[in-house]
Amino acid sequence: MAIQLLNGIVYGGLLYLLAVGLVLIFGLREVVNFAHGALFMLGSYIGFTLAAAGHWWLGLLVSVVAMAAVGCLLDVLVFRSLRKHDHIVTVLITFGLLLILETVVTVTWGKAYLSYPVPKLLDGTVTIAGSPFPIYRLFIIVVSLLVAGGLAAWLRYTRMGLYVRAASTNAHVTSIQGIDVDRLSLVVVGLGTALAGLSGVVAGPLLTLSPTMGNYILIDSFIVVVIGGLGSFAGAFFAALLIGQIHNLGAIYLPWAATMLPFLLMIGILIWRPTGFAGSRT
Amino acid sequence: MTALSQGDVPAASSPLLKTRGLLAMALAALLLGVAAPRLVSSQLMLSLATQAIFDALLATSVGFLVLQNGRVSFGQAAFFGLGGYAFGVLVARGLMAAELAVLTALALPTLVAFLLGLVFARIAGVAHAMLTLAVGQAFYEIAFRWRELAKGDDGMAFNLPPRIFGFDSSLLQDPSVMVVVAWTILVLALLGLALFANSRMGQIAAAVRDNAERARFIGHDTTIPPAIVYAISALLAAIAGLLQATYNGYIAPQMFHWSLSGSALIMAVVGGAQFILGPAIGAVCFFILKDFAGRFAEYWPAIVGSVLVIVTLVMPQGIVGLLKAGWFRMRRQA
Amino acid sequence: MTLLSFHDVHALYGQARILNGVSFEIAAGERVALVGRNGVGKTTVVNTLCGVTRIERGHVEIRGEEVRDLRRYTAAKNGISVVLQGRGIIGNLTVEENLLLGTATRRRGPWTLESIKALFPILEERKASPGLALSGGQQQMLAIGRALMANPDLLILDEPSEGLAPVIVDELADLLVRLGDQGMGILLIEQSVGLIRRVAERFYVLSKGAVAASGSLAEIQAEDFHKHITI
Amino acid sequence: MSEAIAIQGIGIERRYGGFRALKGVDITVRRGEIRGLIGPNGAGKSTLIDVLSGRVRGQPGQVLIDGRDVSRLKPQERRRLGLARSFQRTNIFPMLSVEQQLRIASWAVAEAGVEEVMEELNLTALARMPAAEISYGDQRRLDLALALVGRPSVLLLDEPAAGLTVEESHGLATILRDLANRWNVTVLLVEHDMQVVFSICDGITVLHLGETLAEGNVAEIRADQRVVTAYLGTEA
Amino acid sequence: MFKAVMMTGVALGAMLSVSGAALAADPLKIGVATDMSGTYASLGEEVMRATRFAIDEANAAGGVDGHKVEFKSYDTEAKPDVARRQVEKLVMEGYPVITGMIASGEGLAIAPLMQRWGSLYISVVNKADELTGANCAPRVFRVNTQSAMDAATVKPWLKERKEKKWAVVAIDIAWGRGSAELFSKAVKETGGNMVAELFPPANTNDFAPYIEQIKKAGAEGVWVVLAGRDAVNFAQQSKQFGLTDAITVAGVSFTTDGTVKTLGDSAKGVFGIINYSSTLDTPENKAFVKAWTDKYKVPPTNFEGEAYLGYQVLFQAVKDAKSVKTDDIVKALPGKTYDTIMGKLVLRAEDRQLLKPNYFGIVEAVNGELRPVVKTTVAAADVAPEVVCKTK
Repeated sequence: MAIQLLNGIVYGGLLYLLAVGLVLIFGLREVVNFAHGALFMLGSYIGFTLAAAGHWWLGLLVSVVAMAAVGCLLDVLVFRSLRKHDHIVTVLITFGLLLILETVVTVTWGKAYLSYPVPKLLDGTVTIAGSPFPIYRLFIIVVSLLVAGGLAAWLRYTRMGLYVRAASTNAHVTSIQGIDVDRLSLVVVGLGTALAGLSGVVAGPLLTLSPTMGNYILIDSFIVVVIGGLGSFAGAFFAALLIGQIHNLGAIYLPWAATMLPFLLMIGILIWRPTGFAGSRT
Repeated sequence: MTALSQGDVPAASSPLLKTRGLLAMALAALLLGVAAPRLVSSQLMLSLATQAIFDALLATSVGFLVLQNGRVSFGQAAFFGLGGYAFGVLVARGLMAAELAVLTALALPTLVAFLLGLVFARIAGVAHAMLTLAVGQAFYEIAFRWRELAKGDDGMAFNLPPRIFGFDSSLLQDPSVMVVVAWTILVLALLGLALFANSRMGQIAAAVRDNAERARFIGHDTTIPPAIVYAISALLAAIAGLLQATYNGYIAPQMFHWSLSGSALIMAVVGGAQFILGPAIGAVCFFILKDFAGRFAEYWPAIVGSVLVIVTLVMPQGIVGLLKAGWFRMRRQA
Repeated sequence: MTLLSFHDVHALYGQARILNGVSFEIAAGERVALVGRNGVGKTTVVNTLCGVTRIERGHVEIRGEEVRDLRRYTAAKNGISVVLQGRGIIGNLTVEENLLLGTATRRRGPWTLESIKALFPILEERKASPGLALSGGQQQMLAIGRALMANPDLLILDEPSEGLAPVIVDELADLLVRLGDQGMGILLIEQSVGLIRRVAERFYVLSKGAVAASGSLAEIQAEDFHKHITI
Repeated sequence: MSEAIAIQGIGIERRYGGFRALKGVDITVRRGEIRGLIGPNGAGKSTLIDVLSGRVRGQPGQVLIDGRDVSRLKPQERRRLGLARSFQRTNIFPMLSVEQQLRIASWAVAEAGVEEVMEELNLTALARMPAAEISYGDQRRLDLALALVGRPSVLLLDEPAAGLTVEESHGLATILRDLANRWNVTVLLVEHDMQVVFSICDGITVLHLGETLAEGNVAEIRADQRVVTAYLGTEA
Repeated sequence: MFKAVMMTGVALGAMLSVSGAALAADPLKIGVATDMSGTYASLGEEVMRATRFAIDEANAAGGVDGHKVEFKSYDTEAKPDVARRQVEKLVMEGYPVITGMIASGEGLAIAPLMQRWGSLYISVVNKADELTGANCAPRVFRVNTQSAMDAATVKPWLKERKEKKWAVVAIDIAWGRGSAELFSKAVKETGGNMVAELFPPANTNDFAPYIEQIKKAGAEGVWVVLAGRDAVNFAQQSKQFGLTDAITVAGVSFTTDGTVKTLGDSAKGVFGIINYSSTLDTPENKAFVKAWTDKYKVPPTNFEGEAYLGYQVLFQAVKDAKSVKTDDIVKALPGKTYDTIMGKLVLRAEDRQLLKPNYFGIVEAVNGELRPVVKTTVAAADVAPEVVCKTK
């Protein structure tokens, strides 16, 4: 049981890393980013190139930096000009980006499945509750907790974090206080995309790389974001852990319904509280 | 994501074309449809046209929800699939006469949508999109995994009974016949939607979309009219699903999949979801685009993606929106 | 010194022209009111200053220099704090966090967290509550407090009396007069005669997107003052 | 006298979070009367209108129309019983044309009367314009027209003159007085424009901090020292 | 982009070496509808590689019986409705010999239409038994190994094994469920018992809950019915959990060359059913592998072998028919013996399934590279499925 709960946290942690990027981007830009899964995928491939050559940690670093740059580019070139458009139009555009990114990766890396090595440092297992548990999975938990903690601290205790929270709720009022929300969102979208890159590399040794890999996790991340209450950081964290557990426990105790449970949970929560459980965005 | 069209020149709201004009246009379109197989000799063209019309029906059903209720659905395939599956399963099992199966396949999704509409209509924006997505995926999962129903993920081929409504059913799998049937249905559907939009119920629904609170304060119930719009929209999707299942003699879980819902939404928005005709036009354009891009093998997604990005940036109001703006500009200059 | 001036500003909102050649100016230590009915473009003046509404013709000067590319943050960065209509409290931030937002421009001056809390003791009392939990009057104090945190040279208030009990309006009037005396420019956009009479030394009457009259109360009243503002 | 009472609120309370917007207010409007409801911003005037019209529930509190308890009825049901209202912030159907929305409004209560209302409120020329594209003043009159369709028996008006020029306010007052007489409409009017209030109201209720401060006819209210200090100031 | 244009057009090699006679004859036009962007895009890529190889080879030899070979390909996205549309297009654009679909659902969707369109379909990947069984349709042929043949391969292997407690992890689709059922039956018949039967949904990201359950059940061996992404995910994660080292791991479609290449060391020691292997020791295969390796630098994979097999069968049928008309090819195809890279094989007339041997192997290092190596061969006659098909 302890192992099962841990596994739930692993998957939940991974979902959180992706979902929080979506939340960051949605908060500042009000963009429902369908390309986020493709960015995750791109990050994973970038990291792979170095990891396969034995430089796992360098791959992680390069992927995060490269994806941050991609994010900044996206913000300036695409999201900034989408501000005045309807949500649905931005969804369509990010969907177009998704298709383009998939093709770019297909052309660059091919369609064959690729798999990441586990970094040497984290290879092997430790015994937990009498059975072996991969060290790498603990690493994923640590990374997601570090990101969650770091992000929470950044948001709560720094000036910029305050601005981000303020702008996510009301960009107009925030900018009236003299804060350049465009510049802020450059950082935030960059950060969100970098987190997609980070999760891409971190997920690498668990998941198979393929140009469509992002699609299989994107829907789960959307569920997390919506259940957590669009734009809520804490909500996303708890929703991710919840969905992680539901995936694991569902697979064991309700296998026939496992894939539907997250959807049913979302339907239930949205009908009960249309704004998700972290409640309102003003 | 609620109301696409807020702040635009309203299209559906200004008194629509007079009913007589509508009827004349519909009649002309119908005649054109009947003549088409005689004018076009290529079976391939006819078959592609048939499938483009199925897409057009589905896109119209999504667009109608945006137009009348201001709600974006990511799960319209649920009703498309339900229509196809109900018909396929009933016919394959011989559970009831084909005619009755047709009625059931149309009534079931309509009813489900009406009930869902009672609850979903009050939820807007991204949450609504995710809710509908969830419903669609729940149906997909059921179809995908319930092998006893229709062979799960493999999908199920089925034979039509020899005659449906007295007609030789094999004709329904002949593109030169099906294209006329589908076209006729599309034209009648569009006509029906235009008439509905002009009807009391349609106008009340439009009022609820515009301002649900005020609609209550002028004395209207605000639950039933949007739910009826859901039902009509689902009926259209079900017709499309039923036609496709009949034409292909095959049903598969992909009929429920969110990627189909997503494509339908793309078609609707690209065509111009704030116009009754927009989604159908968008569907045809999207169909042609995808068909064209298909020549470039695995590179087609990038082509479709690039066109999508450019088109939505250049004309956020969709093709029809752009045409209309152009038309007004021309008239103003003239 | 002239802090802010509009020169024949025309602005469009969608297809409709909202500002039709507005000109006014305000200098340090001056207390000026911009009055007029709903829909005459008072709030559009704020929106134009904040880059929400695009200028079609004319220009805006801050400290005598023309500012071409007005953005939402431009005013604040130039020492002009705006208290928005409806107050613009960020509901899920605490009272203290809302106040800290005011320091984004990092201008130094007499107003700090301590001095604001001394001015409005209720904000100290409720510093950890979310902004939304405050009553209307308290939110107004918070909004003004936040604006002061930026230590502005010019304070613009859009309909500050809305939702305030008369007693509090009195206090607000006293405060604004005091601030003006300390050298801060005050631009009051108001309908409530009670407040503007007590605060403003000079008036601009806005009608149909343009300044219809200006001057002291006496000068204005000589003209068609009552045609344009409430009561 | 109960049959002469058009609308009555009894012991109406309402809180928002910890804030008590209404602290047990009683209000009575007699048939055919135009009653002004005044008071400083935040006094609870709009909240009272909201409770009477069913936008929010009283907690507790009772609303009677023609002696019938409608406290549990939805807004649309109250409207069909003849209780109509307008809004402080223009609340119309932006994408529908003027005539279309009035017609839709008429279906719920009476089949006719659209032309009549358009005529009375000078909207006929704008019939085919989408509401979003007409001017602010026209939108205010459209808001009022939406409430007037079908000749309601009770009309709750929340600052109908807000944002109108003096001439417009004056015209509006005339129309209101006239229609109330001819159509026998009972009106509860929230308004800051004292010229409007004083010129057309038969009686005035003053709210202050969620409680009734004073009640009486125009002269009584203008003379009431408490009202002058709390609200009217020099206006009295 | 240039590459794409070439691919959809005429094979380049053909243009350089066709003789005058071949030009005079009608070309053999093949429509390849395969997954290029969906779940099975990497399998689709393998099919395309085999297609190009086989057609270049044929054209370089002057065509098939003098007929130049041309092909056109469209993406099916592994979706039945898209497959239907693309196949219809191929047929109507004059490419009536259809092959290449990956998902069984695609094959099943278009199979009934072949008669109507006057085309023919040769399955090289679809595994569902129904395609040539319960739902068999005229003009539909299969050269690859169907599920029933894989199942029949299990029993001889199980008899040799000492593990008695088995678990099965099968993808929750028709193929997975069906295979798992047949496996359980085989285990019981050979005196073992099933301790866990798990059915993860398609495209599962995290297999941890399933791995934990296998461990908890105390299985000595696990039978894996997963393909593509799922297979790699499972193999990788079970290696990390130490499962692969602790118990016997075997499966169907699991130890394909593609999977092994992706997995690297994680695949070492895994058993599996092999439908085709480049290590098969026949002269024809050796020649094929050499030519292939010369061209692509790596040996052909399981699916590349089976797809190539399809072209071998087709080309010989065209030679026999002395015609590229589909009616003639359809008549010529069934009931004949074909010379192939897997030896002499019969395309059974009753259900139009190619009867071929099947193999059981293990992943081992060959010349320093990991590859599935055949250990047990089960003769074609022993795995031949029952004839269910009724239509001719």
